[in-house]
Amino acid sequence: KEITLALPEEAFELYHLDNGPDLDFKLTKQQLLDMYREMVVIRRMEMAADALYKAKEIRGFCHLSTGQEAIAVGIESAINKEDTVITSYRCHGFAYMRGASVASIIGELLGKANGCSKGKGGSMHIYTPNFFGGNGIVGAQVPLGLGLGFAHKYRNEKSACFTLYGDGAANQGQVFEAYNMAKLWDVPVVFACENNKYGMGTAASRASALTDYYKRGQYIPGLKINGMDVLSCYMGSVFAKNWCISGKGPLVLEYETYRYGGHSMSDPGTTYRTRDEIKQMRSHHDPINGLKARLLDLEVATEQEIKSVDKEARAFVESEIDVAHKAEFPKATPEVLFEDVYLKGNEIPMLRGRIPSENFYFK
Amino acid sequence: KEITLALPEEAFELYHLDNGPDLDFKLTKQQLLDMYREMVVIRRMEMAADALYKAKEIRGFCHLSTGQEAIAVGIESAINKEDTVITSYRCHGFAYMRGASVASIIGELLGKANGCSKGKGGSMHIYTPNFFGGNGIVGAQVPLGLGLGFAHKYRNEKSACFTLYGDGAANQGQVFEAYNMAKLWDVPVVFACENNKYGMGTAASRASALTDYYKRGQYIPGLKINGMDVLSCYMGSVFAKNWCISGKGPLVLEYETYRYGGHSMSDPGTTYRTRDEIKQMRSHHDPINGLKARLLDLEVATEQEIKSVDKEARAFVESEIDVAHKAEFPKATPEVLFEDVYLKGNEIPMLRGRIPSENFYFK
Amino acid sequence: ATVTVRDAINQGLAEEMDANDKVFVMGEEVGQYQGAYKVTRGLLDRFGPQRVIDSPITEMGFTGLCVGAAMAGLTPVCEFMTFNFAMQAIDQIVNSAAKSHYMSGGVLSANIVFRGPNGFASGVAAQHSQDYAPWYGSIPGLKVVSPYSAEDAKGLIKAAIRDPNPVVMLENELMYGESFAVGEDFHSSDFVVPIGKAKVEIPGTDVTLISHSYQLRHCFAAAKILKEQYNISAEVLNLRSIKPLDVPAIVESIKKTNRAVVVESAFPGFGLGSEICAQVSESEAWDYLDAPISRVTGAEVPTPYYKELEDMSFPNADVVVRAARQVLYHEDA
Amino acid sequence: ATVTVRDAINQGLAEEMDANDKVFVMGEEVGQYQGAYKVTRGLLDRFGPQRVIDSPITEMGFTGLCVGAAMAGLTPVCEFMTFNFAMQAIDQIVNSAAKSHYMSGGVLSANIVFRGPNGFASGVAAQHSQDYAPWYGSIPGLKVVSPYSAEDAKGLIKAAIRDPNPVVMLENELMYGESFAVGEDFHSSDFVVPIGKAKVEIPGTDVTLISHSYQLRHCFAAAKILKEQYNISAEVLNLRSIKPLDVPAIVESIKKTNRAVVVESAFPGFGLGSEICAQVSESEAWDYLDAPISRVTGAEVPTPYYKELEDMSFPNADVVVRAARQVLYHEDA
Ligand SMILES: Cc1ncc(C[n+]2csc(CCOP(=O)(O)OP(=O)(O)O)c2C)c(N)n1
Ligand SMILES: Cc1ncc(C[n+]2csc(CCOP(=O)(O)OP(=O)(O)O)c2C)c(N)n1
Ligand SMILES: [Mg+2]
Ligand SMILES: [Mg+2]
Repeated sequence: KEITLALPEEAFELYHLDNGPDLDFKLTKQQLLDMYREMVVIRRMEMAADALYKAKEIRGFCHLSTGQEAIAVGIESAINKEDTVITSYRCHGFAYMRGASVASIIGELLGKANGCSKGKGGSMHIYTPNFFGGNGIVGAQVPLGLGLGFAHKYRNEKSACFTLYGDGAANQGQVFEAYNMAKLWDVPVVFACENNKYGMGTAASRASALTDYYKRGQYIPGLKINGMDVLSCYMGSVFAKNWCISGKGPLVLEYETYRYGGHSMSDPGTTYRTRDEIKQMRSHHDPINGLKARLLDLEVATEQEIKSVDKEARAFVESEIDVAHKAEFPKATPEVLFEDVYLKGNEIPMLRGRIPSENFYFK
Repeated sequence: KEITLALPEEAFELYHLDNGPDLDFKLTKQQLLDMYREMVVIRRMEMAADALYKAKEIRGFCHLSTGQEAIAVGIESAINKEDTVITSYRCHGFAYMRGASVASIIGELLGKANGCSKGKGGSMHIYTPNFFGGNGIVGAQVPLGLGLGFAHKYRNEKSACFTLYGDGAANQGQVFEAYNMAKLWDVPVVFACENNKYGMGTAASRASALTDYYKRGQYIPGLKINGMDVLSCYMGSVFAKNWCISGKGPLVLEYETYRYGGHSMSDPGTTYRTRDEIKQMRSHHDPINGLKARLLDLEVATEQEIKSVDKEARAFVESEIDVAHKAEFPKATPEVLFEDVYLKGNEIPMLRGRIPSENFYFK
Repeated sequence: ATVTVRDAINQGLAEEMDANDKVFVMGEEVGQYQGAYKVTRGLLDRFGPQRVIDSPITEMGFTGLCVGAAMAGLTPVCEFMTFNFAMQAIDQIVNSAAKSHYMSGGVLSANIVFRGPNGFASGVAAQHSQDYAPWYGSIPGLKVVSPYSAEDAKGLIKAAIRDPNPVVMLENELMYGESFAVGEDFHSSDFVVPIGKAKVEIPGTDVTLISHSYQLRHCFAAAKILKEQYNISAEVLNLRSIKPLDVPAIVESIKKTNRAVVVESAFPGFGLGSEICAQVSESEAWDYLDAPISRVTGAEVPTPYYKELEDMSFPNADVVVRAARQVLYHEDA
Repeated sequence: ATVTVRDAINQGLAEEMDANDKVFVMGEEVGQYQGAYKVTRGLLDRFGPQRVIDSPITEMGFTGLCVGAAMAGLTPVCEFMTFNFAMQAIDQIVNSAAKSHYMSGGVLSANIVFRGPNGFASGVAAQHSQDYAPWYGSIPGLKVVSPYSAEDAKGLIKAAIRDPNPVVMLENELMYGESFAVGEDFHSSDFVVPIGKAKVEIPGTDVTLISHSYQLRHCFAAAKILKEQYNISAEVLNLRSIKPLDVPAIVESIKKTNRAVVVESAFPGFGLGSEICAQVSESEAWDYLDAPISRVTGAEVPTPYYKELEDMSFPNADVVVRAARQVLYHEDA
């Protein structure tokens, strides 16, 4: 049985578009509960990462998407497995939605052999079929995403690439190079800016002369989406995908969102914004609470049902983390160290170690 | 005595500007004749370079600005020596207008010691005070120009930097990075696109999703200027300089122009456009003929006077080329080869030659 | 019959495009203009604008596009008008293409070729003549080839396209027009030169001249002079690949000749000569060396424009001869 | 009292900004955020937003801006959050900054410093841990320094700012928090460490350990082990500058010890070890070598994330000890 839903006008703002996404649509109860659950899973997973980082089980950089869960969930609900997605280092939620298990994501963070990248990539470099990471160089994923879209077109696939980047990344020149080529050649790529208001410690307005990120394609139509509402994210993403696969070329999206935590685990996240600002967002705009309230409001689900989803999700994440914890670390052998520099069977004869006695030869 | 001049409405197109340049203005006869002469000098100089290249006296790449003379002349007439200018490899005309002698420009092309760069730079690398080249990497001069403008502002100078780039270069990502910073910090930089319709063999519309280059600053106002009319170039440039020094930040200009010759001397320039197109531009839009016609029309000068300017300019260029021809080549010694890698007195102790016996030591 | 290097690459590209419709060519002026140096001549006509794509002048962007397309399973040939311009895109080559297979634990891969002219060209001055062999050669995850002859050129471009790893092919503008005799098998669509194998171009016994691409010409000329004027028998080794370096071939040659000169057009520091010097000192050939390995390099200057200064900045036969005689301890060299 | 490397750089920057109002600092998060690694802490408050400028994340653009401002006579200190990100801007560093003085026959110059952390850092994986010393070290027109201690850091940043040439300063994140005892003169605003001079940190007689920046720690630890466990006296040479390399200091040391180990965190190929190997073979020290120079380098892999694999990818004291014992021909090393 389908539930009739309605989004407010303010869910979207249009740029060079005659019509935006439908405001009225239907979803089943199961679909809605799934969205809810996935957001909770992501939140729980990120919270676990936070704790594991603090326990020094995760090394290096670790960027969490707490607060931004609606975007990954909204997009994935709108696309299918043939579509492609690429993002920056803030990638755990997307990796999960694309099909990576929580165990394999947390495993990667812990450096385990069961990790998505066998422990070689860490938090910033997570991949799964048709999810191309997890990229550490700000902005570099945007032309890569254009290339993924190019491949869809080259193969005449009815698919699109969702290419995510931040408000900070939006100033990188290669983003504009990608816009230009996408428009010139009508590449089915959705340029999807997650505007979480800050690039590290820099507020959007201190880094961008124009903070309407959905307009920055200039000659590419754009759509601003309430990124704190998963249904808006869903309908906006449906619109974007349809736009692309109908041959209209690229579209620029801005998901307006907020990052609850610091930029990465080493940033307390409180020196460049007020605690009050964070509190406001958490209490009034949280995507999980927001969907919950709507479900209750529409009487789609009871408080009890939702609680049990919460509980199940929590238990699920915990058991996945348990799997990750129990997984083996990679073997610290030359065979493992030197594996994957080149493709199997196409290696170069020798890779040098730190000293010649550590040189590794492929047979 | 000042002559009253009027430009047609079509001389300019505005983008996000309330008012454009004045259409009515005055110049003295001398100023007009000077503009005329300078365009003729540049044309003659470029023609000489063409001949010298064909005579194999010029090596490597050589990019001529024949057809585009009005831009260099119009800009220089509008600014003063404290302002700064930077452009790409198509730089001879600008270098001349900024104060480099024809002898030193042609000298550089011939690889002579009297050349602007002592024969070390060649056609693409020509500099003179407050003219910063002459840059061989497409687009790289744009952030450099932003930096020149930044320095004006840093020093509280009432000056601006004119940063020139082509329609092809306009797609480079670093141009957009420069736009953004210029606008964020109100840098007095004029982003001046010379749209000569082609980037090498690629028509503008095959490379740019939006060929209104004056609009590509998006959030920066823009002005399109008839680049084949020196008076439009002059008034447009006056407007741009005033805009910047009045603290309004950057401006994007598009000088619509045409390159008569090939991209460089190795390009016949006829495979990607019709001969008819070139002929049309030459016969109906030539900037030199255009000004001449106007001078005659307004009875500012007689056919005879103009002929004598032509003659003088021609003789001048010839005598300058003579100077260049007679100039010495650099001494092919290690002292000269290794000079200018580092600043005098701040060298590193030794620069390596091709083999150790050629190593050069600074005392 | 002879074949130019230009036509050899062109033929290699066309054959691989014929054989595999995942292969496409992208770069500035590769299509309508037929290539800035005409290497891609005729490909647009033959394979159409879907597969031969003129890009805007946006090196970082179109390189990233090609890498992304490769990750999606296509096989891009990404042309740089020269490798000088690839410096704007080097992050995409190194961080996105070369490192991704490893960072992803083998999940991602990029079957892509980056190609274009590299190093010295005549009269083009400092921004247009850098030799990037050492930079790319240092990156794990990349393979780097550098053809000299028409056979090298065709065989290596085909090998590069077929290799599932990212491969950088460093060509040289001055070689495009050079003609070479080719063997019977050259015109076969299976003609491939294996990546990582050097070729003894001239066998010799007294000194090994090691080089790649354009600089080999000086080695050939030097070998002739050495033979004719000094009765020195020089072995000329064409590296063909920069990464991997064919160290076994270098070692073998040095064990025979006991002396070596490395000739390159890159800046002297951190170059091919340095690397070979170090590799040999770690090999069994070390004990066979009768003199330290000699490096003939570009001079330590941004390339000057004026011909005679430019001449002083790059290797030539005379300098190679001097270097060879120096490692043979000729007093007057 | 001791001073951290972070504070030493900070102090050097502040002093030069005090002394010369042409000096400004630009980079990502250098102002309000006080620097990603807090190196520029307090500078915004002290010198204001005109001179301490937070840039957008546009490496190519802000680097070009800084180079242009330098050409106009200002003295920018251009901070990269790490040198990995400078790869996006390397064209501006090499083609615009390093080559312009030469290309212009001395007309243009750029008194500019490019600085930031370089090389290995913990757990940051392949895109965030490359060591660029060899690349920058190969470019004529650039000077390249790489501090180890607080004295190095303060003295070299000041020297770099005062040097009218473009200078690259390669720092290391793991060193920022390290404290060092400093001399009396350290706090003088005239405290400068000359570019191009290496420093013998520990004198020794049996083997020279040559390194820079963070990797020197392994040399110190190795020297201790070598002394205590093997009675080997190691001399430790802190290069301080990568370009120019202080070859005379290397030669002098080798003439004494007859053996050398170069320790670096870069990929093995075309690295510092290779370059020193070649330079020494061209010097009088060649005849003093009792063993080939040993290279201790990063392993030939994009940096893996997992700690134990990462550990296998970079030098440590044990590996340096092994290398030192190998050049001393200890059979069991
Ligand atoms: C080219 C480059 N420059 C700088 C960095 C360092 N850095 C990592 S994330 C980041 C901020 C990016 O902000 P934004 O794009 O808004 O994404 P968010 O972190 O908010 O998701 C910076 C400066 C980098 N990784 N790559
Ligand atoms: C980064 C870079 N890419 C490519 C080139 C080769 N190239 C030189 S000029 C040019 C065309 C530039 O066209 P445009 O900007 O329109 O300037 P125009 O030549 O028309 O004045 C190209 C592709 C280069 N020099 N630098
Ligand atoms: Mg952000
Ligand atoms: Mg043009």
